[in-house]
Amino acid sequence: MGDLNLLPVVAIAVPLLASVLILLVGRYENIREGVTITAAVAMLGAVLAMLPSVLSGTRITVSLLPMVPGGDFALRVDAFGMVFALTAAVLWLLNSFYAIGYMRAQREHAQTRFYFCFAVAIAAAVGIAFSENLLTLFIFYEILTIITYPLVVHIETPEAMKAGRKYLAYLLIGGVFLLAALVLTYVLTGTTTFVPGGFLAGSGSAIVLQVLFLLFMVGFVKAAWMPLHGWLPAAMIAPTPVSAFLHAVAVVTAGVFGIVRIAGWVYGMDLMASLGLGTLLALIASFTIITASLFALTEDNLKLRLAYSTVSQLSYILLGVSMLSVAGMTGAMVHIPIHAFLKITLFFVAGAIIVSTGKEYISEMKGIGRNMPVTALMFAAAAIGICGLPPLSGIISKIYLAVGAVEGGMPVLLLVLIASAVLNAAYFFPVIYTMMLERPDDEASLVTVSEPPLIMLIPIILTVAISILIFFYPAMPFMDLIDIAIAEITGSVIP
Amino acid sequence: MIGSFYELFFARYNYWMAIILMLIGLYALIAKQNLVKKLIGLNIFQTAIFLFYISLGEVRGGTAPIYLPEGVDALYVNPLPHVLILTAIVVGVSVTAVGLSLIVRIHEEYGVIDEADLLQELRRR
Amino acid sequence: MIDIPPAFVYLLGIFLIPVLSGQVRKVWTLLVGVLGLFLVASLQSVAPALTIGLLPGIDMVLLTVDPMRQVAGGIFALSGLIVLIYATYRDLPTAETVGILASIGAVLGVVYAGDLITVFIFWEALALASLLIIWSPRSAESVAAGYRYLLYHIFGGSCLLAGIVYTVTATGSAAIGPVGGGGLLLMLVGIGVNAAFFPLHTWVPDAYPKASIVGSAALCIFTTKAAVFLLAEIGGWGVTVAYMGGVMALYGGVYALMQDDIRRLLSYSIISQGGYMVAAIGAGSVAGIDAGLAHMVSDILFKSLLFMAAGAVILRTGSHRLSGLGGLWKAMPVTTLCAVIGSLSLAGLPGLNGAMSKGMAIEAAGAVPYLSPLLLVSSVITVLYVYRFLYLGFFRPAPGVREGPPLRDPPVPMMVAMGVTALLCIVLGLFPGILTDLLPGGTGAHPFALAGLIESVAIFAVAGVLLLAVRPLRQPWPGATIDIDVLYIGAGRAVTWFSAVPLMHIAGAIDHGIERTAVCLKRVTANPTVAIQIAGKSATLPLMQAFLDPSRSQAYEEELSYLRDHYPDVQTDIWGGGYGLIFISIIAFLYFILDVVW
Amino acid sequence: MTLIDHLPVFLIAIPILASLLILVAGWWDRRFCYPISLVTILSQFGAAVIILMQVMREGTVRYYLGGWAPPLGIELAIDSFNGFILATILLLSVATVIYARKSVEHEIGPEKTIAFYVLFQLLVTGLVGMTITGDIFNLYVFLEISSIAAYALIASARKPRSYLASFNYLILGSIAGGFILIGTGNLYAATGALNMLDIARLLPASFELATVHAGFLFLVIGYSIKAAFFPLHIWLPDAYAESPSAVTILISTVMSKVSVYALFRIIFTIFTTAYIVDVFPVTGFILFIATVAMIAGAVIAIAQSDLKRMLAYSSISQIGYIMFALGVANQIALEGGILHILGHAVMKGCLFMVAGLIIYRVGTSRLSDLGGIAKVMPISCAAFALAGASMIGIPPTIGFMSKYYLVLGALEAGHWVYAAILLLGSLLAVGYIWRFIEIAYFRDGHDEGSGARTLEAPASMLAPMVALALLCLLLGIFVEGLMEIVGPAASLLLGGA
Repeated sequence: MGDLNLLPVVAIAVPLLASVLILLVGRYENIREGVTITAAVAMLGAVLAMLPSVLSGTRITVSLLPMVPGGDFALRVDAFGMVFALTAAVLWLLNSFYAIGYMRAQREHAQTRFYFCFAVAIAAAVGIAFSENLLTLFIFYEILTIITYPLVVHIETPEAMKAGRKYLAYLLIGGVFLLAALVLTYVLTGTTTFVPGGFLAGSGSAIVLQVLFLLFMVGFVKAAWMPLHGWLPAAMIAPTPVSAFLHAVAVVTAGVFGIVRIAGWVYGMDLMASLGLGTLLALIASFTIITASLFALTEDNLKLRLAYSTVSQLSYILLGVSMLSVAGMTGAMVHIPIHAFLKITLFFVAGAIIVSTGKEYISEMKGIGRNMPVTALMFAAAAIGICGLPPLSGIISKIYLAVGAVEGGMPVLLLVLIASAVLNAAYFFPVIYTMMLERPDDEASLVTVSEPPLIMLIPIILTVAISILIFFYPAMPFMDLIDIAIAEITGSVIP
Repeated sequence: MIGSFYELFFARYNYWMAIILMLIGLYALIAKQNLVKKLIGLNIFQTAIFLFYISLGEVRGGTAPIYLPEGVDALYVNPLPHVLILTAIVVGVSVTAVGLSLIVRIHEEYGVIDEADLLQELRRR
Repeated sequence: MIDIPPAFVYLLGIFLIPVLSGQVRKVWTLLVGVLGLFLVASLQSVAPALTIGLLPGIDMVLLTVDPMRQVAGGIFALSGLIVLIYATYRDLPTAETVGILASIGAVLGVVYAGDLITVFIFWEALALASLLIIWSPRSAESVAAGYRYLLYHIFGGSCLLAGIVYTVTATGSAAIGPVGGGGLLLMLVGIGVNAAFFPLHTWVPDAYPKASIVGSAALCIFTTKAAVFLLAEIGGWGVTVAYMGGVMALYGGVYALMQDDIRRLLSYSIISQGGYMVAAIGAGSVAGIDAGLAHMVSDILFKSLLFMAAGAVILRTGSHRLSGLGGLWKAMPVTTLCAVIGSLSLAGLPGLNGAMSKGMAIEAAGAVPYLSPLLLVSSVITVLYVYRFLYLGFFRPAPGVREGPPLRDPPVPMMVAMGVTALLCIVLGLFPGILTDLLPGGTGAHPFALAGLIESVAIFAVAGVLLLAVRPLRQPWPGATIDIDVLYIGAGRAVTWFSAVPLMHIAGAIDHGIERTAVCLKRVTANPTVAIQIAGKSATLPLMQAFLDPSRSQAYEEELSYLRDHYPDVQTDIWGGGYGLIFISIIAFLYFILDVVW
Repeated sequence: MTLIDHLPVFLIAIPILASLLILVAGWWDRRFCYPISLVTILSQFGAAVIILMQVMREGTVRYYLGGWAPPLGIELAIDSFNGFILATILLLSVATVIYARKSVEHEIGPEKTIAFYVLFQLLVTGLVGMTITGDIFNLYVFLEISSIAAYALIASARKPRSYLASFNYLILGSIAGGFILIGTGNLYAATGALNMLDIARLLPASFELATVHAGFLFLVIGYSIKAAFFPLHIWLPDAYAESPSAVTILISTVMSKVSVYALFRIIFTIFTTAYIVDVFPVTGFILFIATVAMIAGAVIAIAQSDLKRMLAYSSISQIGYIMFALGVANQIALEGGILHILGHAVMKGCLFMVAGLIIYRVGTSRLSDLGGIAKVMPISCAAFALAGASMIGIPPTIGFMSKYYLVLGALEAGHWVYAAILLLGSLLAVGYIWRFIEIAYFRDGHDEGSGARTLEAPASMLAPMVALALLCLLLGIFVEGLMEIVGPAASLLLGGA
């Protein structure tokens, strides 16, 4: 078991180490990117190595060093954390290949800085996944905020700087609220260690706990729930690999991950229900889902439309939590990897289109599907998946969420799901048929266009393949992990 | 009534003198435009404090704390404040010296030692 | 016999389509069709045969076989094969071929699904497959129609899911059976979209005419019929559904009567005929279910036949408007013959399958008060529009001369497909036993019973009288295109407008406001003391101008403008040494005041 | 008595002698100055560490000058609190003196180095004396020694503005000195004692006297001026911005901290918590002012156009954090405050060193002229980013830890509002730190044009800067070990063991 205890540290240390190496070998492109890939593989290995023992229900806990009252700096690998970590690890590997292709094709400047920040961001994301207590989570959360800033402002134009300020403002203010919530939790209970099923019950008056929850919600502004979503569209000015991986997967997932953690491991579903927090969350989530979809409906910039779609999809997870039912929780948790794989594909494609054609606006993309059929097809597939249509994974979380809505006694949420499903289709399918069916305004503009380089194309195909795989075998490993996590927080026997 | 009034003001007139001087000094420090006058104000201020100390140590009818031959029993004033004030005076003198040298420098640089003119100078540059 | 779901044959068959092309592809598709049909035919009635745990907690039954499913499965596979034959007249776009195969697979999946979740998944798959078919002409209107089609079905699918979920949580099992409680309505809406319930029907006339000729022939088979089958399978709906059937029959008929576009006419006819099935099934009796199924079978046959014929006409003439057609019977005899058979079967001429099943339906609907009259009326209307279809399309003298190559019958594959279907219509019409013996309820059909014959005669008579009396019925008119979908489209436009204009404005305004405040704050804090001074000075400037003598107010203004220009770098004093003391005493004073107040 | 027992006096005596030595040796050859003062301060630092360990082991170390016991004699008393402060300020002094060598030659001019080192030694002497003396009047004397040295040092930049700054500081400093003197006198009048412990012992008898209240106010206001506690900070921005970098580093990190130390000492050791809480309830007021200071300092800092001035204002806000602890006055908050004394010294030292480097290389510290500076001074800007993160309070830096303790303490004391304000106020730090980061990293300017590939400063200036930057991180990560000193110190202030 000893070496096992080392693994979580390894999983976090590897990218950090890589980041340092990247700085050192920065000027030799190939070595630098070799380092990135190696690190990605190594981290994936470390995570996978922990998978069996986690699947067997054991939790790996490592206490690194004592820090302040309110929690040591400690890691714990449990099933739910594993879901996030696994998603991140797999996607980092794919995204590294994609990023190399993208950055080289675009001849971006300051690539060393880019890869450095990227590696650290990954470390932070995995750290969030493996946090044993609120303090540790907070530390990684803040690091993630800071380190992603240079990526957002990568192109260094005035607009980028403006967007970067917005990004920073939102996330740091959120961080402060999270800190407040953290300290308040400690003052109330004397601990911040995550306990399956929650530990806040009876530690304070209802109103205090409700306020505390609001603090948490604002703290996890990374979940981009409306009206605190403004930073996400702003962040879309970043290079596409960043938008794809960080702002469709790592950063935003960190936010929803935190909220799920809070719901399941700090409050516990019963307490949430008794405080009426489920209803609150449901309101926020429903509002976000619908409004964000409406924003996406008329957005012409593809990346922005995807961003708004992300905002609305993330709230699916909040919605699942808000149902406070087993199925709802399951749906929420399983939606994390599912959405990650699908949405990253969409961003990949957006990036591929930028690389091949330099077009960012949907209205300019007429007929590019003829010159880049695979890419367009993959986009269609992923979009269909997000709309919750077979044969892609999206439908699974959709079903679970629906079940959860009825189980949780909130049938009205079904209407939200229905409306959102229609809206999803309404803003995705025009993109599809613009790409695949419509005729370009001037054929000449497309003659030079062709599929993106393989190093970008293959990750795209792989993510779609994985999504289809999840549809056919949702059990391995995500569903099993989630069953364990659910069993933990509901206190039932671990399957 | 009268008694307490007397107690308050005249019985402790030394303190009041010190305080009044102090205020004069402070006023000069804050309100005077001329740098040299500011320094003078500073000196007044410090002197007031010295007085305050000395009168602390004062004992009615006491003599200077000088060693007297055997048999003569005398009432000494408390010597400690004097000692302290000697130190304080040294400090005050050195501060004044530094301040004056600074004024000289300023005058060399700007040609003026009046606050308003200095402001003009600064704006000109 | 191996128990693999027939759906898989088609779905797996798809994978070779992109790599194959030309004749090979055609052969392959036909092979798949035949294999599928063979597999369906060879399925034994065992239940449930194949179960997989796709979603933990929910066992998905991919294959359950019982008589009812066999009937549906058989007819779908058969008509699928026919369409595939029909399709071989030319090289179809990959997408369309995939779409057709996927549709057959999906619909068979729905049929043989043993639980609601499976039904749902294949249901959504069917919608996507149909979308492919609709989109394959790539024309602007087909794209738009497909988009609308998809929105309808996503809505329907989600409603179905919601309803299913209710059932699952209520009964604890996902088995297919009568729905209870809150789920009923949702489920009804969900199925209703596909079954073209009024007022959710508008996608049929919207999308089908916009597909390619093969496409519409394929489309007309699956979606609505799958919904009808699910209705029959679930059962226990109650009279509301039955009356809905009546409404559909009438509404569809009336609209069909008003059409000019032939495929649009047929689309409405689908709704109308669907009405008969829904009515029968809604009646709830065993006979009703049987009648519903029987009419489903016949409708699939003659409706696909009619669509194929229409397709042939469009292929040859290039026109799809009754007003532009005519005199085809000389030029395209085979096509005309098939069209006549199909039409008469649709009209319910005894001796053709339509009459048989329609009779059963009306009979079953008799159980529900006031329902059969509705159906009878719509039968009359059916005869009317069938007449228009035949007369205006085929038998009247051609309006004006048409140039271009002389008209002739369509390519052989088309004729084969139509011929087979026509034959089936006749056979089933003459020997209804072939079908009725397969029906789960074993309800017999006796189209040649006296009552039935009288009924038919009466219907035709009334129709004939009307035709003679009302002249316009015999003349082409510009088709009525206004249906209630204008409401939906308007609603859609409204939503888009809302999100495009007000929403964006609000968001923008908020953003801008925040920015402004931030900028202002930054500007003020750049040098608070001076900012305050400037504010004070500009506030008191008028006074100064009023009361000071010009020179000094002049100086005052200059001071102010100087401050303004050099803000925030301007410096107003060097020392301010004392101000701190004064300031702290003020704060102290304030604090103690507050302390007293609290 | 072994040598170890004489370490305290060694701490004060050595630098004075060293300053004389430097004067003499400097006449002989100017190059002697630097090594002498380096050796002196290193030895002082070593001594301080030894004493600190001794204190941790055996408790308070007392040393009677000339063997005269109080009340007659003067006592040097080193407990865990001022032992900690002592180590801190000497650590920073070491860093500064290493850093100073080049920057002094550059900014003050070689011919003045002797004077600089002499004054530098005197300044350190005064500060160390302030820290370790157990006698309240000595506190005043050492304070004046350090102040006079500081006046001269600030003026030594020999820029016109620096004279004004110095004079300004002199005026206010003297007022402060006067106040302190009066306050001391009042206490003497009330108790007849000058030794801190004696006063603390005798004072409760006369808690109610107006003399004591007046003395308290005079002392607090006096030391607040020296500590640049808002709104008595007026001297600070000019003094920091106009003085030579080395001097800025020293006075910003060490001098203000020592004044804060004196304030803590006065309030908690002499006037015990009993006084400030029950007799003369002032904590609430201090808390209020401290909060205002945090906000105002940061807000003004955001708008500055000059790097050093910006950092100066940020110091005002940071002093606010330390005073916040004084206002909350419970164990955890005080731990946070004491931690922040160290933390702020380290990070602000690092930041000013970066500013100094930039002046050393680019010749200006106007933000508008520093676009893209990171491309040519990567190490310095990285250091700035790290220390800046600590200033903002990004975990796991020392800045975060101290802030965390402060918030925790405030909440435990039930000051919800103040805790909230502190948290939100901490965001303002982002406002000014990030301005520089943005300009340095994401603006164009210095990448082309300036011919030199890198403008990175000599190692003797980089080393201390980088060391401090890393300290910001390491101290934060291994804060637990630090707490073993800070914890007792805080409890000692609160009258515990």
